Amino acid sequence: MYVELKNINKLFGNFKASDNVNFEIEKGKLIGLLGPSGSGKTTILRMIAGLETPDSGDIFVDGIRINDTPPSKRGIGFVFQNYALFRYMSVFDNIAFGLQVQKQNKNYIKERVLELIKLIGLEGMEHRYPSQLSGGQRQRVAFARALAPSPHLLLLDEPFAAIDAKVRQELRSWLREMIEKVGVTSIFVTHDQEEAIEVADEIIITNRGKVEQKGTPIEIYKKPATPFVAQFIGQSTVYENNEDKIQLKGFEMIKSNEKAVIRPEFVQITKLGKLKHYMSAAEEGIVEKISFRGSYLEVNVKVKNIILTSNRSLEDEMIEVGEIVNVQIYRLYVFNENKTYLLENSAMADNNYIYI
Amino acid sequence: MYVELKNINKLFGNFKASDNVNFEIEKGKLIGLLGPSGSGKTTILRMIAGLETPDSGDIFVDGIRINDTPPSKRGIGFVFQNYALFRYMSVFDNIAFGLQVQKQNKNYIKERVLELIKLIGLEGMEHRYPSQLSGGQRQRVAFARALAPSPHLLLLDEPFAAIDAKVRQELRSWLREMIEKVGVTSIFVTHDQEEAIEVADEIIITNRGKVEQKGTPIEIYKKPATPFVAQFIGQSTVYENNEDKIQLKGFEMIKSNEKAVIRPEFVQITKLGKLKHYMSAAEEGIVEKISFRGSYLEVNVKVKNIILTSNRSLEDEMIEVGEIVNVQIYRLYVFNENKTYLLENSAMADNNYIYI
Amino acid sequence: MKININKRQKTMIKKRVIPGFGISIGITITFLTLIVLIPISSIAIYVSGISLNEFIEIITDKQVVSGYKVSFFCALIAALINAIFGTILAWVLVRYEFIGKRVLDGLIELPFALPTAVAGITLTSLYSDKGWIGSIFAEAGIQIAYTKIGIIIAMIFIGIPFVVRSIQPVLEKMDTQYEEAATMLGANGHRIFFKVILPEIFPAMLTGFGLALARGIGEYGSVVFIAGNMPYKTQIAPLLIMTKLEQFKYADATAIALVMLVASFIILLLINMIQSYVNKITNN
Amino acid sequence: ASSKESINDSNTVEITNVSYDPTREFYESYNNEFNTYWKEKTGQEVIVTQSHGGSGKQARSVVEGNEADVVTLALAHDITLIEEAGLINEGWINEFKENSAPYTSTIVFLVRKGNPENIKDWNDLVRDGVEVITPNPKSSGGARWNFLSAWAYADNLYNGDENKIKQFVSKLYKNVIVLDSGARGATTTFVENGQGDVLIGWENEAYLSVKEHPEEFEIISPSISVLAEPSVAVVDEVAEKNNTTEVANEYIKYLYSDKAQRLAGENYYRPSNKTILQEFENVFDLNINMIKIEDFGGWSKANKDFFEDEAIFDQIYSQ
Amino acid sequence: MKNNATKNILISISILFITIMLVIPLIAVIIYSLQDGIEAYKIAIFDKYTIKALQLTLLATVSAVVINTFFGIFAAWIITKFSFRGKHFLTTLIDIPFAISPVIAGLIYILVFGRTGWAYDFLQAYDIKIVFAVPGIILATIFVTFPFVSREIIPVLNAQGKDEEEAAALMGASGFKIFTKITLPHIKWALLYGIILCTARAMGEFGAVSVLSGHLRGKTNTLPLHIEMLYNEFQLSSAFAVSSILVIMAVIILILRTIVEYKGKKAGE
Ligand SMILES: Nc1ncnc2c1ncn2[C@@H]1O[C@H](COP(=O)(O)OP(=O)(O)OP(=O)(O)O)[C@@H](O)[C@H]1O
Ligand SMILES: Nc1ncnc2c1ncn2[C@@H]1O[C@H](COP(=O)(O)OP(=O)(O)OP(=O)(O)O)[C@@H](O)[C@H]1O
Ligand SMILES: [Mg+2]
Ligand SMILES: [Mg+2]
Repeated sequence: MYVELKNINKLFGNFKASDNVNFEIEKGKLIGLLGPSGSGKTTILRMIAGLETPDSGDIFVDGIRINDTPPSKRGIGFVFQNYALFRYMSVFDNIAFGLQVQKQNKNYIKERVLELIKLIGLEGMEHRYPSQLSGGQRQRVAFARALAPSPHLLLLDEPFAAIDAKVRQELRSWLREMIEKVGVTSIFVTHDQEEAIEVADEIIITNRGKVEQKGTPIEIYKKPATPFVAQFIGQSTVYENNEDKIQLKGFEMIKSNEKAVIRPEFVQITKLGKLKHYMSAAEEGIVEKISFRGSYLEVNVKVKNIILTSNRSLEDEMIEVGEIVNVQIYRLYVFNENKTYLLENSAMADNNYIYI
Repeated sequence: MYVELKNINKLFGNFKASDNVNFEIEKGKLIGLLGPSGSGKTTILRMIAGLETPDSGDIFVDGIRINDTPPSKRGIGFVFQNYALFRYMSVFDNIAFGLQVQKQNKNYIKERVLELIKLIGLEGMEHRYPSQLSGGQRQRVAFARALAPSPHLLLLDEPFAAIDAKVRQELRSWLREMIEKVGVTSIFVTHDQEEAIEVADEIIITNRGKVEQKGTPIEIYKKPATPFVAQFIGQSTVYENNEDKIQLKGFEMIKSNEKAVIRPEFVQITKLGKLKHYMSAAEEGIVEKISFRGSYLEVNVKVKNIILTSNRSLEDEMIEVGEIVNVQIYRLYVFNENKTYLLENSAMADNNYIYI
Repeated sequence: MKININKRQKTMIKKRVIPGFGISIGITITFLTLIVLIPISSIAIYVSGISLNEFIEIITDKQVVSGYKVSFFCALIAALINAIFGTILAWVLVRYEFIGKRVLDGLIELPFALPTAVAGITLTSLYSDKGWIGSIFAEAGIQIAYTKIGIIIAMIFIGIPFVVRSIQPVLEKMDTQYEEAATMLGANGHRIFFKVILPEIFPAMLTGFGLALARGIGEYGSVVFIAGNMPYKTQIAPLLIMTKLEQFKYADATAIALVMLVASFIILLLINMIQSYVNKITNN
Repeated sequence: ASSKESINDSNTVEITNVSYDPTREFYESYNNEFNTYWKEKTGQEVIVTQSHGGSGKQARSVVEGNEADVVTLALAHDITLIEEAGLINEGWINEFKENSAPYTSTIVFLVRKGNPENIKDWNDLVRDGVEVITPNPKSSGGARWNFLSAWAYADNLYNGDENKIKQFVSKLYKNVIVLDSGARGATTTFVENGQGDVLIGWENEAYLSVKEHPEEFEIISPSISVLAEPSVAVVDEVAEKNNTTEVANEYIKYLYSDKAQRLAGENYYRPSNKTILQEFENVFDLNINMIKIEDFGGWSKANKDFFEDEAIFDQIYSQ
Repeated sequence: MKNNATKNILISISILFITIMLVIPLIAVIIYSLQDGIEAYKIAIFDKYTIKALQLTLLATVSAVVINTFFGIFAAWIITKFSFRGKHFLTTLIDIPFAISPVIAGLIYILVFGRTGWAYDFLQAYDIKIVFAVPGIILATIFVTFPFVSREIIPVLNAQGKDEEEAAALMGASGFKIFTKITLPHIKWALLYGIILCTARAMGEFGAVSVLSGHLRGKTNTLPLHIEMLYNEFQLSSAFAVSSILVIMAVIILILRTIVEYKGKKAGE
């Protein structure tokens, strides 16, 4: 393992910002640290960089314990949330700074900086100052600056937080490509699940200073390990099976102290009577609302007093608000305080329990 | 028409921030002003509010020309981008401010404010200061404050810009519901097309100080009136039909000075050979990249050197990178400098030209 | 235990990422100690030489108390006037464009540069009932020089830069959106100022007010000429210190000085406390 | 101190004369005189560094470490304070002639031209409506003389009835409209800022004002005034340390020379040499009845009786 | 329209206030200084002792500015770039000289270094003179202008945050390099402004210096003290003539300040 955190704890006053954090990262991977605000993501990143000191626990990079290595000797690149570009230096000088500190040969510095400027696509802008760049361009410079001294590990704290929605989209793919090209092991922090899912090879989900789950985006999406993850990831309807027991067809075995999470893609809406298979498993529902969501429609449908959400392609046959439709629920996540499992619709298949 | 702007022009120095702006808004509608940064959205809003004065042109609200009415007398509510909540007043005092200005009866003020606090779901927080609220809560307070004096018209400048991705989603639906409940005519500014599409009844698209198009989200999405709108709305592949003429099956009539915009939902990917209809219209393509996008997959497929993007449900049969697939393109937008039209695949239907 | 502390210190030092902590704190504390702390502590040393009873007797002497009263009262009025005019000045300098604005702006620090004695002599000659300005007021039966009004004038003179320069940057940075928001809610200029702008600049006003007040209380050079120095009427506390020194009563002088020092300190401290309270409201 | 290195250089010698405020012109001329004299006598150049300020303040600075070789101050009391600090040997007052006071001065009234209030003597100052300017005796050494002169006048008038004397003085100070902290401030208040009808002040300062504004002011000599003896002394400890005892002594001794005495007269100080004083007969009013500090039991007693905290002067104001 | 009325009223109030409080005294100084004619003015200004006093004032000012700048930079660095216990206390301590009467400021040095002070014997032993000599004047001047530079740069550094410094430190830059390359450009104008204020205040300092100068003419008399002496010697117009030197210097400095501020604002954009 390239980066290893072992039993890391960190208190700020009485507040546990990191609570027995453990994880490992493979070389060359791009890792997303995802979690709600205040969950300790930045703290983890800053401890790896050496900007904070853990109260206990060990941090290994490439097999070497680096707890006592001063931050400037760790060979780690750091991209700050607000870039922290040197305002009074040109793009060139910003990127060259780390190399100049290393007292590199002048020609080499020039070559390397121009190469990086080319890489980030800012040729011809090397004499501009950060204030003369757009948000996205600044982000790129910050990235190049961190890469210049060829770090073994690149840490990025909310790299896209300060950027416009439209540009953010572009930058995500750009960053992903860049990191692949350079091949540097990277960890980036975000509180935007969409971002983490799109960009990262693997996601580490943090909550209240703890690591909740680590896995590829699809793993995390399809097999949430904890109730927190099940709710945090994906856009879901949470359905509580309480006193006024509402039984959904095929899910009669959900116990009364359990909650269920139903994702939009678990729900299929069909025009009434047009269903071909598993008619027995289908509920009837009434369409409450149809919202246009750019390239698809989001349909809210009420089934036995539960409002379910499903997505519908623009190419599918039109339905209208108030229409009665067939609703099939393929599966759902069930959880109580400490475990989560996926439950398949028993009316649609036979083997229905899959423990994760 | 409730709000009317007629031939509005506004210069900042030499810069045309508003260039002959004309539009009308029906009573009770929620309008989104959408456009790239610097396109003059805020300027329009501020002129309606009276915070800027147009160089020429007239603004009517409810049939009355308000150009010369001072802002404080226009009866317009304004929600600022950064909320501009009064930092030294509690939530209660912030919301009560506009009523106190009107010298309303104390009991009435109290009643009205508490009613609004309830409406925005912040019961029990009336004594907090803005700094003790989260971004989303501040947004709600700003909203309630603007609503308190019962304005005829509500203007919101990028109401969600400063809010976390996750919270933003929630707030969008919340705002939409609130405005529906209160029934106040509203205009909000955004540069995020997704936001405009989701929230607004009608969208006005601005570019370089001009109004490009006005219409419902679906109208704008389905029938872009100008090349700018076609490119700005939706996530599209732009395909330029230049010298090395690449002819897509069924779109041979595109002229060489025209560009084509292909939306992901115009593209259907099917496992090779599994296609049932219109086999003749299908191209073959090679899957370049599959990205997980939360509840669906985004597939990039290369057809005759053009990279097309299509979305694929998680429930569909899996495909892999490198796989050769059938690609059907239902339709596309064609545009040159001054007109846009939708072109249906001629191999799939007979009537193929639809001029808008 | 000892080892523990050492270890802790070690990690504390290591924790600092930005270099230069050691040398900076060293230099700061050395200079502070040499230039400020040691000399100031000598006051305490001197005062400790007298008994508590004597100390109380000195500082509650009728003349001394009246000196405090005159100094505090006049400084308070002057600081209040400065707070008002300083705010107007800062407002005008930040928000309006007019001819001569730069000159006006440039003049604000003049009282810093003019030796206090020169200022005192000049002000006295201007405001005495034979002076350019004083004669105008004299006709209305108002005497300025040699009265408390004169003292206040001198204190306004020396205090004005503190207020203007505290408020100006805050106003410059203040987002005009607050005003616009209030306008949109129908508020008039008056209400906007008192309800919205004033709270925003209040901490800065307070800082300027406090500094002007502290400076006014301690001011000697420019005030002593224009004050009539009549015991119980226009005799300021710093003059009493000088008088005591004249009589070689160091202990008395330092005792009076100590009270003034503590008073100034309390003013600064109060202001700091109010400010940190205000900061709590605004910065969570 | 390094600045005194020149002592070893036998060609120049440097001394510091800490004096009080309005003696600058006198000592400027005198230092030239003395330099010529000393050069003739020893071949050495004397450089005199002058310091001027309020007399009491100057005395204090010497006590606090201001290294004066000689002090030439307004009151004997100020020098006594230096003596008490151990810098000047006891008995300094008899070291030189005339109580170590080479020139004297007295207290007079300065009134506006034509004497509109018709002020002739002390009893005119207690009249209602007469506005008096005098400095505060607590902060100004000279102002103590003003107080004591008035006291002496009343003492004479009421034959020592202390209550009546007090009332008289009290009345006088009620007429004081500005109580400046120093003599110079009072003069400015009266002369430049036009306050008051009469200024009680030093004779030499009054002459300076009249010299500057001959059209505006007149000097009135009261019937009773004081014989102020500005005193001079060698600061023994400092002089010894600086090796300047000889020149310092000579510096003071030479103040009694005819030349120096005349110089004093020209600067409106009364020469202590009676013969030379007569030469200035048309300048100074020689008929004033002058009382001396000894009449009040010396400075220590006078200070204690009148100017200490809670003493008579404070009582006047706390009534 | 109503707005314009308010604007005009406020501008008028400001101009009136400044005129009465600042401009007229300034003009008065100049007029008084010339009332004996230009010749007398020249004589007063080119007097040997005036020039010496000017030299001493400049020496004290330059020393105070150098020391306070040096101190101010380190103090601002420590206060804005690090968190440590007692930071607030330290900040208040630095501000103390603002709140102390100049008379007391002078007195405290007498109490330490004077003949009756506790450090006197030590100083005598090494033959060091502090009070009633040039070092004391310099010390007092430093004291009264102590917080000027740090107070100007601390807010700027606070607003700037420490991200840039952290970024540079992560790359291994030395403290000196971080300061000169990254911090200094940020505080350049504020620093200059602080220096100018400090200069103005140091030049005009009277109270504290007066207490421990001893008024030795040509040795420990600064310009303000020289003015006082001239005044006390009934040389009113000379006193004002010499004051006018300070006034002119102040005006030059204030013009510089305005230029600096203007440039600073431009650079900040
Ligand atoms: N220097 C500090 N002193 C005290 N508390 C701190 C400090 N730094 C962080 N914390 C606290 O530790 C917790 C975790 O902070 P951290 O910055 O790691 O969260 P985060 O996950 O990065 O949040 P965000 O998404 O808001 O950036 C927060 O509650 C924060 O208030
Ligand atoms: N007060 C002003 N002075 C000069 N130019 C201005 C002013 N206000 C706006 N502009 C310019 O007018 C143009 C339109 O500005 P406006 O704020 O309306 O754009 P916007 O569409 O709201 O952009 P954004 O999405 O960035 O908020 C911009 O180019 C802007 O620079
Ligand atoms: Mg963070
Ligand atoms: Mg805008």
